[in-house]
Amino acid sequence: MSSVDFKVEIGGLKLRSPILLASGTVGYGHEIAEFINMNSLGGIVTKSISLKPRKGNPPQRIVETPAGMLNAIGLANVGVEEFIKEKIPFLKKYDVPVICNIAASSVEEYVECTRLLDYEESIKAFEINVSCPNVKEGGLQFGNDLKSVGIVTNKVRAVTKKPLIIKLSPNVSNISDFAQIVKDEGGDAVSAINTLVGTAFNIFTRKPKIKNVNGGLSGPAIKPIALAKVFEIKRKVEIPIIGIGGIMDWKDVVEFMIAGASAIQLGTVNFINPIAADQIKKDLEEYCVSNKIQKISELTGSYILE
Amino acid sequence: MSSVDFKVEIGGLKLRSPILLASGTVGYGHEIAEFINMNSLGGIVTKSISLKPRKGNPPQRIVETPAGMLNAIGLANVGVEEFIKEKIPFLKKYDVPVICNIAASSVEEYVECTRLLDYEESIKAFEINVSCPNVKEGGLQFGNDLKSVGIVTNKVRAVTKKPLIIKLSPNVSNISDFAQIVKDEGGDAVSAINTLVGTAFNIFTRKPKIKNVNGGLSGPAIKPIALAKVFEIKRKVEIPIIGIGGIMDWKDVVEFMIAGASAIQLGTVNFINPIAADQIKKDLEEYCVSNKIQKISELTGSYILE
Amino acid sequence: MKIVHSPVKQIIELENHIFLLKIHSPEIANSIKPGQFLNIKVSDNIYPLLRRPFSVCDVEGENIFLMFNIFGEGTKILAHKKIGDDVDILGPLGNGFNFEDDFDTAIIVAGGLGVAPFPFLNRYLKDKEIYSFIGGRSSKDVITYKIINPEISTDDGSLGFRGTVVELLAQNLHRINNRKVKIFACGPNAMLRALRELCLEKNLLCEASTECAMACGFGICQGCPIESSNNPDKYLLVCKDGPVFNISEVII
Amino acid sequence: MKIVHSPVKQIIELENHIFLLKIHSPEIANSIKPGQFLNIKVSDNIYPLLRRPFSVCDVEGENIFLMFNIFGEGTKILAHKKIGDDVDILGPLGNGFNFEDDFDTAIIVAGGLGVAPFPFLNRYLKDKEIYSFIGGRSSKDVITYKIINPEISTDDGSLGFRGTVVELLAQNLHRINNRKVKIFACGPNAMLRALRELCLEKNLLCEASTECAMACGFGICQGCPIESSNNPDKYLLVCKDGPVFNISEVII
Ligand SMILES: Cc1cc2nc3c(=O)[nH]c(=O)nc-3n(C[C@H](O)[C@H](O)[C@H](O)COP(=O)(O)OP(=O)(O)OC[C@H]3O[C@@H](n4cnc5c(N)ncnc54)[C@H](O)[C@@H]3O)c2cc1C
Ligand SMILES: Cc1cc2nc3c(=O)[nH]c(=O)nc-3n(C[C@H](O)[C@H](O)[C@H](O)COP(=O)(O)OP(=O)(O)OC[C@H]3O[C@@H](n4cnc5c(N)ncnc54)[C@H](O)[C@@H]3O)c2cc1C
Ligand SMILES: Cc1cc2nc3c(=O)[nH]c(=O)nc-3n(C[C@H](O)[C@H](O)[C@H](O)COP(=O)(O)O)c2cc1C
Ligand SMILES: Cc1cc2nc3c(=O)[nH]c(=O)nc-3n(C[C@H](O)[C@H](O)[C@H](O)COP(=O)(O)O)c2cc1C
Ligand code: FES
Ligand code: FES
Repeated sequence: MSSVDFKVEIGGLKLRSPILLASGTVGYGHEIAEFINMNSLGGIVTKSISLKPRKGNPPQRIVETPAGMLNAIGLANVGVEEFIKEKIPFLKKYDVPVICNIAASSVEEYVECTRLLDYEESIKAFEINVSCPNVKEGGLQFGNDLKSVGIVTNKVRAVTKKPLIIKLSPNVSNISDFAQIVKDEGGDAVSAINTLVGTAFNIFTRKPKIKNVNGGLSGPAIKPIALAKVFEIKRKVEIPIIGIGGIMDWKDVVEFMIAGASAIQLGTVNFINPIAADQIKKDLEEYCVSNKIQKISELTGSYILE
Repeated sequence: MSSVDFKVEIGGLKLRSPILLASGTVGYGHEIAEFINMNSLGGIVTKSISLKPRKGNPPQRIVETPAGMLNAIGLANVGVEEFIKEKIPFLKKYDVPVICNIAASSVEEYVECTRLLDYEESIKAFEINVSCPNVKEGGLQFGNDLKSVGIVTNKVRAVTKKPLIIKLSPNVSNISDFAQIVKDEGGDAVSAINTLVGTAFNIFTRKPKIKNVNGGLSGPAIKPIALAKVFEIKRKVEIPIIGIGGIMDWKDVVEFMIAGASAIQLGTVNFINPIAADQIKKDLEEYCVSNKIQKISELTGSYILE
Repeated sequence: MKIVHSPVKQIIELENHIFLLKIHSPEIANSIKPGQFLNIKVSDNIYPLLRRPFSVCDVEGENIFLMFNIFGEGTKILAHKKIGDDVDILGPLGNGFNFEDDFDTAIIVAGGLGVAPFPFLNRYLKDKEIYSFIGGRSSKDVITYKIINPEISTDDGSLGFRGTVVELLAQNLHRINNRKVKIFACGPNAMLRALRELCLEKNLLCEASTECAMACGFGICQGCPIESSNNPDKYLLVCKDGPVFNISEVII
Repeated sequence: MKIVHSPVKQIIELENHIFLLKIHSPEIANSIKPGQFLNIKVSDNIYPLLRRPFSVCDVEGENIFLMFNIFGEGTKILAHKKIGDDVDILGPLGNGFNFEDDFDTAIIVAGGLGVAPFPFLNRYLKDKEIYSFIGGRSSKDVITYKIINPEISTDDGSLGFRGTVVELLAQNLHRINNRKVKIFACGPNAMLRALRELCLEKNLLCEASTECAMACGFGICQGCPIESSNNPDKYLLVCKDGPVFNISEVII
């Protein structure tokens, strides 16, 4: 077995590995479990849960772009009630930390969702999605407004003792301001980044390719942007960062950790290569061994500037 | 000869074609002139000129990323004086509208540059770069601050009667707010977008791949983001838009025009396919003929939403 | 559902620039059912980024066949594969056709490349009578590879009946009176919509393979919703709940 | 300077996994000079996005040769080209070596793949005496393809002199006393830096081909600056002002 210590800690959340699966890119884990060993994952972040079930946006919801994709799923999800009844029992079959991602259209809804889910012991932490670009109410408005992010953090903090992670929007000028307010209002960590607002038109019909018009850009295309956001936060705010955006392989993971991430999430890559999480773990182990890295957490923020 | 009317008008600037070459991606035109017919271009936007010559950033200045590249040239340029003495005479050999792009670290410098260049009759318009991510002073601070952009527009407006285009930063939450203030302060048009802030690390040395650490992301990767920005401006503000970002071929041009651009600029593609401007013109002509489009300007903002 | 890397054995170009790719893939050949599909990574790099979904056109021993034309970048790369090249396959995916219902006559209705899944299905319909209605915009769009008893329609009348394939079917319905019929359909959404109307009106049993943009192909991205007739509050997923649906149960 | 699409004629794999690509390109063959380079689009899609710069290793009639090893994605794609495949070439680019100075002895100094431009240069040095100093980290990194009178160094001593190629050169300088010497060099920056010191100290005439990240390759992106010894206020551009420089005129 590997002698590399993969354990990481993110604002009180102790994980056996820095490799998590990103919200909205693995549903509630059913399907991906056919491909990877759930019991060695750092954690799984659920599809965003809202108080009531959401049908989501009409098709077409996705389109490929150069080295990326746009999605406008519209937070389709089963709602808190069914999540508790149907999804949590499934997830309990595995020995995998569940991070529950919550989306809402109002501060009250964020609070209520968290309150209802807080007693579920299989939920090890909350990730608050203040940054989904694909819903008309809430979503981006929240994520791009410093005050709103502060209030959501503060109010949700009041109803849970579990590690509280705020997932930040990249569609802002200074993401570190948002990380700072999360810290000030009692958040334990930030996830960076959610998708960037983008669109695409069909030049023959002249209609948007995505029914919702705008979608969220993810995939390798956004990696340099995500890295710059992680790095900006790392340099300016002392708060643990979960790095997300365009990660395809172990090298990308190392790059995010060097830039400042304590852990990372795999998103779009799951669609293309559903065994990525296991492969990356194996490759990271090899990398650490051959570079004499005993604890993977040493990588975090280990950049060298002249 | 083509029967398609390629003429477009951008806030008083009348051009024979919507195809321009973007600032910083063709220098002052010398080299690209070996590949394309300058006399049929819509216009050439000069490398950003500053009051004094700038040496620019030390190497490494560029790095490839998935479907894109990062650059941190640092506004290396010859300065106003040499520009007037050396570069303008060269450009005068061609029958091509010159749009002079200006960069500066203070409002006064923007004004002074414009004033000095205003009497040059071969300069048909100014494009004010308030959005370069690669210089420490000025640059992004300006571009991401609504008030600064307003002041620059207002003050530069006062010293020139030529069409005034402000080149906007995409690193903001609501780019249309910036377009609105440009309009309010007397600007004639906006260019969207400049590059997005990004970075990359060498995982072996743990150093940033770019000496300046951050660079500006350009190329196909950013196309969906650029389109969303153009579309946002088009829907909210009545001001002509020059679309920029990841354009590689005629289809991308049509897409930007449908989304709201009156003209477009080719950037990164010039490095890869320096004959792109001519090729795209030819392809656009064919497209217009076979789709019975008599005036290319009909395309601008011709999107169809349900 | 697994990922396999299987070598190309043969590339066949039919008339009309339709390609058949023969791939040696025992894992898939042994487990796939007609109407199921595969999600294929056509390159080993990030261009194009996403997998591309394809029906299995036929299975012969340990080999599978894909049928496609050059549509965009993905299919272009696929068409340029060489013998021995690796194909990265995720599958089998989705629910296939149910051919175990009580029927004695199978009617195939396909438009353009919608014929793709039927050579394989036909192998399971050995004891049934099969009629096939195959449409295309023009004669060059009509593909009848391994189609049994094809009746042809073209929009421009350049081959067979002038009109849509659903109109052709409607005209021929009297011929199958008194039989226990099941329709199997695949084609563009416009065709499936018209067919659905007809089936609802005439109360015909019909399963249709639907198509839409997909990212993952196995239920994790929610990128492929289709409206359900039974539950307006929730979309079905084409990749997981389909791609084959009882045509009355979805709104196309 | 033009863009040409030229077919691959032959792919030769030397020992050490070094590839030689023979390309039929009369336009380039007829216009290129030793030390100039080409900027090559290795794929016809956006992956990888940018062109890749390569020296011309040799010219034979209408054919040119490129020498490279598999370094990253671009060279991997290049190595997998098949005979007849198109190569998209932008060139000739930059300034080559000046071999018309007054000298009677040419000294080639190359590290690793830095040997690439010298087979072609050697053709123009017919009337000179040539000594070559070729270095590599280890014996497997030493390439002597079409190198004349090679003396070899390796960092680990696995072949020839143990040490750097510049140290080897320094040791041998006494042999060329009293001759009119010109050094032609190409290799990693660390090597060129050491060589520059030596040349400045011993007052040796030396031209070096430098290397750096490039986007355009012909002067429009400003991506390839190199510090000038003469003018601290302005960078030179490797692609346009170089890649070959008088080693005393640049700070590497
Ligand atoms: C279940 C299923 C089975 C299919 N079976 C076949 C088959 O057997 N033969 C065949 O030729 N084609 C089949 N298709 C369609 C095939 O997937 C597309 O033709 C293919 O994705 C085109 O890829 P491209 O890169 O060449 O085109 P591009 O235009 O470059 O890319 C197509 C992109 O558009 C998206 N897209 C948009 N509309 C659709 C759509 N209607 N279907 C699929 N993708 C779409 C894709 O996700 C992809 O990202 C099937 C599709 C599905 C969903
Ligand atoms: C003038 C010149 C001549 C050259 N001649 C040869 C030659 O004859 N044979 C040979 O094998 N190699 C040569 N090189 C180096 C060659 O260009 C790189 O090996 C090649 O770009 C690697 O591409 P890749 O996609 O395989 O590697 P990747 O690592 O995937 O990509 C390389 C990327 O890094 C950039 N890069 C970073 N550092 C360098 C660097 N030092 N040189 C070039 N690009 C860099 C490139 O721009 C490119 O975008 C030359 C370089 C220059 C500038
Ligand atoms: C199809 C899709 C659906 C997503 N849904 C959610 C979601 O419900 N909640 C959320 O916080 N992020 C969601 N995301 C964002 C991802 O979690 C991740 O932040 C983003 O995709 C960037 O990472 P990537 O480039 O690795 O995909 C979604 C992304 C995709 C592609
Ligand atoms: C190497 C490089 C240098 C650039 N220099 C400038 C500049 O000096 N001034 C400016 O306004 N924009 C500059 N830009 C931005 C481009 O003009 C353009 O806005 C951007 O690259 C997006 O377009 P693209 O994706 O087509 O390249 C530069 C871009 C690149 C790639
Ligand atoms: S394609 Fe991903 S859920 Fe259907
Ligand atoms: S590589 Fe573009 S200027 Fe030298």
